[in-house]
Amino acid sequence: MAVYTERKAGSALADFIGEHAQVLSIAMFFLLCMTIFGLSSSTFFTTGNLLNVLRQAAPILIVAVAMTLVITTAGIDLSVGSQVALVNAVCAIAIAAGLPWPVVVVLMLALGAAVGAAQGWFISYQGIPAFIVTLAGLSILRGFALYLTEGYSIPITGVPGFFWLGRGTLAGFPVPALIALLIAALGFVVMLRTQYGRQVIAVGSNMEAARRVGMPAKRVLASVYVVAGLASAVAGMLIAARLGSGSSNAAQGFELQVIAAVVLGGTSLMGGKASMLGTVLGTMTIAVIGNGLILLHISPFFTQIVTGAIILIAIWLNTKLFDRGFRFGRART
Amino acid sequence: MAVYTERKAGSALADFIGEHAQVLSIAMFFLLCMTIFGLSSSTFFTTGNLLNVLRQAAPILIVAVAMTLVITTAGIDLSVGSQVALVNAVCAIAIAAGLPWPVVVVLMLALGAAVGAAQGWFISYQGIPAFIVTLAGLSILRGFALYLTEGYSIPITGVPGFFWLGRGTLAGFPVPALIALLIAALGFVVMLRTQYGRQVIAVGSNMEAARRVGMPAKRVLASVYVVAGLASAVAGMLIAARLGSGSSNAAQGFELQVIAAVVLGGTSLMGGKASMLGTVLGTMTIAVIGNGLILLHISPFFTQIVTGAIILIAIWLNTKLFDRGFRFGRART
Amino acid sequence: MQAAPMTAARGDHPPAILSLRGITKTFGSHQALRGVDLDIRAGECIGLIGDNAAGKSTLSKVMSGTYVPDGGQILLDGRPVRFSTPSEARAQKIEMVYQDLSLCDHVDVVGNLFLGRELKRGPFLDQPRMLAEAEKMLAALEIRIPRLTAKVEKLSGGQRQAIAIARAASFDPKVLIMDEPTSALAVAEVEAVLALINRVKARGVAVVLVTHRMQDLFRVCDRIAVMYEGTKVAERLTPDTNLQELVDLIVGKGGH
Amino acid sequence: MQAAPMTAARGDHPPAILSLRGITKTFGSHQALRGVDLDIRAGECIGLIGDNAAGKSTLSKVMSGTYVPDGGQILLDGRPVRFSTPSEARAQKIEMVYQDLSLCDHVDVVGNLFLGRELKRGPFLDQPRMLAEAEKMLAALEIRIPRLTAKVEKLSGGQRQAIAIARAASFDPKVLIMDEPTSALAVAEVEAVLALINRVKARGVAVVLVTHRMQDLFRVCDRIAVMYEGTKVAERLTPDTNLQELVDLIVGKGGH
Amino acid sequence: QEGKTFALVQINQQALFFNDMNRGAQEAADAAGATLLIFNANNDPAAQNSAIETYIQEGVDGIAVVAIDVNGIMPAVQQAVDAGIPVVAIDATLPEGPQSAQIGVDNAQAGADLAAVVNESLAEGSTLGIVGALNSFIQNVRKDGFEAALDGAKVSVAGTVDGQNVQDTALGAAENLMTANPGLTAIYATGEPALLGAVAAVESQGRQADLAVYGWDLTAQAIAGIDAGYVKAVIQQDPAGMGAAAVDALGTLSDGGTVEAEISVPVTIVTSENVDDFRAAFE
Ligand SMILES: Nc1ncnc2c1ncn2[C@@H]1O[C@H](COP(=O)(O)OP(=O)(O)OP(=O)(O)O)[C@@H](O)[C@H]1O
Ligand SMILES: Nc1ncnc2c1ncn2[C@@H]1O[C@H](COP(=O)(O)OP(=O)(O)OP(=O)(O)O)[C@@H](O)[C@H]1O
Ligand SMILES: [Mg+2]
Ligand SMILES: [Mg+2]
Repeated sequence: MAVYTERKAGSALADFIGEHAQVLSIAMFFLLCMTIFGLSSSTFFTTGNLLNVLRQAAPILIVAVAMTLVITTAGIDLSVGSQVALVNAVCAIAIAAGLPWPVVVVLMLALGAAVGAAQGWFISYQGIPAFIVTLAGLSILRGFALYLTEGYSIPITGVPGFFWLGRGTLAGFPVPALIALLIAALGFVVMLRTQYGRQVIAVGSNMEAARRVGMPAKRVLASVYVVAGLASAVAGMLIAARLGSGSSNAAQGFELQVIAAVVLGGTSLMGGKASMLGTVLGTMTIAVIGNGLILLHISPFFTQIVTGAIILIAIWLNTKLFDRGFRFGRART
Repeated sequence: MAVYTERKAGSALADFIGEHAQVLSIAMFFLLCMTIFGLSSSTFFTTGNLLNVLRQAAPILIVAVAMTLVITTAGIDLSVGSQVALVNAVCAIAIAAGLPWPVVVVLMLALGAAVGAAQGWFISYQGIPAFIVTLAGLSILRGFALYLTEGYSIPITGVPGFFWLGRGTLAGFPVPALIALLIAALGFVVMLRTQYGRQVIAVGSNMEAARRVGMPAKRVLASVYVVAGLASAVAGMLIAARLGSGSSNAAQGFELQVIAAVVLGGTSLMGGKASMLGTVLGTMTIAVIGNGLILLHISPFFTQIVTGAIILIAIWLNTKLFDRGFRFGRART
Repeated sequence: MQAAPMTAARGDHPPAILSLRGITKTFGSHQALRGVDLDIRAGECIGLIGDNAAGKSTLSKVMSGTYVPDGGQILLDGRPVRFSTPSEARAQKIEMVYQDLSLCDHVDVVGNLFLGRELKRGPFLDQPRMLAEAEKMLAALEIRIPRLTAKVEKLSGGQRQAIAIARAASFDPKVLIMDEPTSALAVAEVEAVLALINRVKARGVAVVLVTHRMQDLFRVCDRIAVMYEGTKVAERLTPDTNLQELVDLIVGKGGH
Repeated sequence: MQAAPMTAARGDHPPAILSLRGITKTFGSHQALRGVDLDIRAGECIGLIGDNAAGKSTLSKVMSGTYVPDGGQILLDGRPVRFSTPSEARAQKIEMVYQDLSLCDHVDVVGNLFLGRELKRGPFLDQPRMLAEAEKMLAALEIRIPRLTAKVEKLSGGQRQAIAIARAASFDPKVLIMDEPTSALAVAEVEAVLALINRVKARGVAVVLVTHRMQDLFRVCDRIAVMYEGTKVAERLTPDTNLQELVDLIVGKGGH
Repeated sequence: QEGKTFALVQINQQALFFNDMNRGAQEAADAAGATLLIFNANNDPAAQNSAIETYIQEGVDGIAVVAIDVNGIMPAVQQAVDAGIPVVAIDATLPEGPQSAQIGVDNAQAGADLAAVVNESLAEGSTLGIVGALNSFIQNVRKDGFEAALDGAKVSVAGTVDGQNVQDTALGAAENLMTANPGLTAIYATGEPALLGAVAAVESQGRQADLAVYGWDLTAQAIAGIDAGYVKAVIQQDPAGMGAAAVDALGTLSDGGTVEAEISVPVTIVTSENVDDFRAAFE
């Protein structure tokens, strides 16, 4: 009477699509944006413009890669904009003071790491929510930058090697874009293929479980803020090299752009779910939108509205396109 | 051989302290700030100054009360500053257009509720993370305010009734402070003593469980953003009444101040844990710090640094003072 | 150990309160349920057993409105219904104890017991009355919880499970679905739950009991349905079967 | 059903690997443990039973370094040790299956099995080797998991529990602590876990089994410790006791 | 200039000053039959450079820029000029460089001019507080120029507060400044939001009788303050004139002509005597 049959094996394609839905949908949205801008503006697809977009996106991309790690641990770093501004200002001051620029580069990386380590310590070892620590950091670090520059911008002159970092090209490709892509590739490998990446995911998914299986959970949690600090330092220097000056005003609103890029790429703010490829696509989408709106001659009164609306729509599509995402989304039809 | 004894009943005092540790510690910190400022500046404890602080804190307090609900659902509303700016601008435009001010008040409340409902719909019914929806809102709403005012600050004249809301006194007490305290008291009662408050906590604690026991989980989740919209509308009008003008520039950075106040008060960003009393104390602490630093003649270049540092220290004490807070804090000694 | 269940006499079928017909449910590419029929009758306890991942929890959640099935029909008292949320099922007096308990960790014991059904006085919560009622609700389950105003996150696994059971059983359900309700309970508490099941059955409640504890089945169930890989492979009246047959049915050695 | 455990002969005590002396632990104002002594011996399985909230899980977590006790001493091979993190206990080859499983929902099955002990080739994770090993690890537990690269959040309660067990048992532990490891498992899988316990015992592993399933105790345990309200009220050699005595001891009717 | 396209890279649009500049530029462009593109950088210096780079790709005929970071904008200016696109700077003074003209107000000088008015009108032993915007380069120049020219023997500076270029922040800061220094006799506000905040603070604290307010950039509220008597003097720039001058200069330059390196757009110090001339613009 009883008939035993086995379930059919799941379709590998369906599983793949289900698991990579976010990346697929942001990729589609990115292509859509490219197409629309390409059709509406003849300038958009010129090499010059595309390289421009890449160069402009470099600092965001670099920090977004690091932010992907931070958000994967269910944390957040609101202070990256201020860190960029601080490094930007200090870097200009140091070069103006006559330090050789390679030394300055090393010092700035150390500064970024130190700032990140301090924030990471509060978050991980003292258990203060990341939102608050980095919110305080946002205020404190920009305050420092303001204090050091007294609100003035400090010119950087006579360091062609340093400028090359921000403005130069290598085989026709902008150097900052190359640096950013290198860092993104590194982030991709670290996240998916190394033990450290696995630890970051585990800490974000279930910190107590990570601790129980013997992972150095607190150290890992603190480390992602160091990575964010390092990335911010690189971004700050690239901006300094590009603008040829340092100012406490640099990178206003940077943190929100970076976070939007990461989340657009499918990394979950709840932690445990990272997508480096998504981050790259998310960043490029935001950069392309910024560029495209200028080329479309949108009234500046509308750009804020349009940018916000496009991001909202993109994420909305993300959740609709492959029917994922919501906590009990699956429970409903 | 086997000796059966029962555990001693837990101490009620210890349980009380354990459960209200955050409120107790922010209260202590608040008193500490008051004492320090009182001792270092003879002006601090003058009635004029204290009423000043109360009046200035009113808009933050009002929105912080609503934000407490939002954060309790494990959400966040980054757009409150932009909502305040939008209401501020539209309100001035409406009054300048000759609408009677009580009508404008009603319209502005409706506007706030509508904006909140739109955001709540995306968050709750479309399942898009609150961080992203309200980040887009932050950009879109301020864009609208900008568009409507074209950058002008729009003067409000000849509505003494409306001005009274922002500048008047009742029995020597500033009206905005009275409104804020009334709203805070309401928030306190709603959160602790009503079914709605219980639903908000349940949704924040375990949304799926709330749904399973038959609560209108999505409706509740959406509703807190409506409340935030209403509160922002009130705050926007109070600011308009105080300044006698409306501008898209109002309330920059407001959202971060509000969130800092709420978290300082002990409401958890992870959801499920609210403290209205803590929110009031947190708001007043931040207001008192802003006032006190000016009274102490701290160089303005330092205020950002000092404010950030004090907030960080306050929260640090919160977690240390009664040894709470961290996810596995209890697990260590 | 094998007390006779208070069973309806064999063949004497009370009408089905809840009937499932051809229920299917797919998650992504994985078929959790592949067409399940089941009848749940008033005053009867039906045991739902099966291997891990057979689809028992998914089926129970379909009955309680937590999942909307992809295909098939649900009949309530013979009329087709469609539960799109658990609250619709709850309105029909279908209650469920979830395998994951579905408690709100940050709410206290009393609050969890009355979650979604708070007692009010005027616009306000009636805390004293809820506290008093909560004590009664828990007393029946022999569970010791020192302080009913403690947050449930601090309680032990068994205490938490008892709260979930008390919550589902206390509001006069017509259908009571219990997904492994005794997995974390100690011996005395398990006895109390089994006694509770027999009590509510006597009151005419239909009970669905998902469990891996075979010996319990024989003490409370009238019928036992066996699931295998998302299908129902057998249904037995308790007096007609024995432990060995059930174990064989579960692992797929039961085909005739 | 009551197969004889592979027990060490009565009175013939192998030396204790892990000894607890006067362990106390207080949460807030609640005394979870009030001075517990316990010896865990190589090649022996000790059953830890007791009412809900008696403190079994807390005691197990103390042994695995998850909780640092407020008072008392832990001796490892006779030397006092202090585990301040679980990784220190794990370094001493003490493994634990947690009641809450402690899995990372967003990591796949393979990843969870090797969590904290990833296999590497050079600086990179060695995915193919981990996948191959994972299949071996799970085979021993008779659990069916269709796709080892699926995220564990999607698995059924029993499948998840099996992963937690496989993880703890597979890395050659000296002490294996299992907190209600079979609560969500179906019959065949329970048998597999009991067989696993007997296998590792034979290899000289010390096993601590917390369970509410009395009948299992008699099949694998050599000694049984009974907890009551944060204290150990009795310890029995399995051959010297019976089900009824244990039940009485648990509920507090066991005092002479 | 028929059919030409010019770009104006703006700081933000949250002050009337910038919007008036945009309006003036737009009107001048319309009159000349040219297209004007306006970019709003929302205070982000790097965004200004990105916009200029984009406009270079588009091949516009001229770029006017109101710099946030005067040094940081130079690489982009250089790129534009290298690409054959003339650049003029408005308001914020750029360092020596390839730009064709500097249009606007000498902020330091204007600040000093206002300080002279203050020196004259305040009594011996007065104390003055400053409501600034420390994140604004231009306003820092105004503050420093003012302070340097202030007669220290007569007027002492009690303190500076940071209004962050946001009017409600400026309001709170100004109130606190007033309570912190009960003997305060004057306030200097370095920009439009700061002045709005200072005016509202005086109103809401009822200090119209014993406080004198000086500042930059007229608004309806500031005019009301002048009428009420406590706002003594306000520097009014001509932002629309600046915008128009920039577009005109770009027109000339793109036709191959040359323009003055310094195109000065004068400021007016508005007091109760000449306020009527400005009333109409703020009705
Ligand atoms: N983290 C904690 N914070 C506060 N109290 C706790 C905590 N963990 C356990 N307790 C309390 O300690 C007591 C013992 O809990 P424990 O989990 O050890 O019980 P148990 O014997 O494992 O029970 P069960 O059989 O139900 O799993 C319980 O009363 C519980 O409320
Ligand atoms: N939300 C979900 N998403 C994806 N797959 C799911 C989901 N819920 C259940 N499944 C899959 O459906 C199948 C049936 O799961 P279900 O929880 O119903 O099993 P069960 O019979 O209750 O098992 P157990 O006895 O272990 O609790 C499993 O293979 C599981 O992996
Ligand atoms: Mg199940
Ligand atoms: Mg336990």
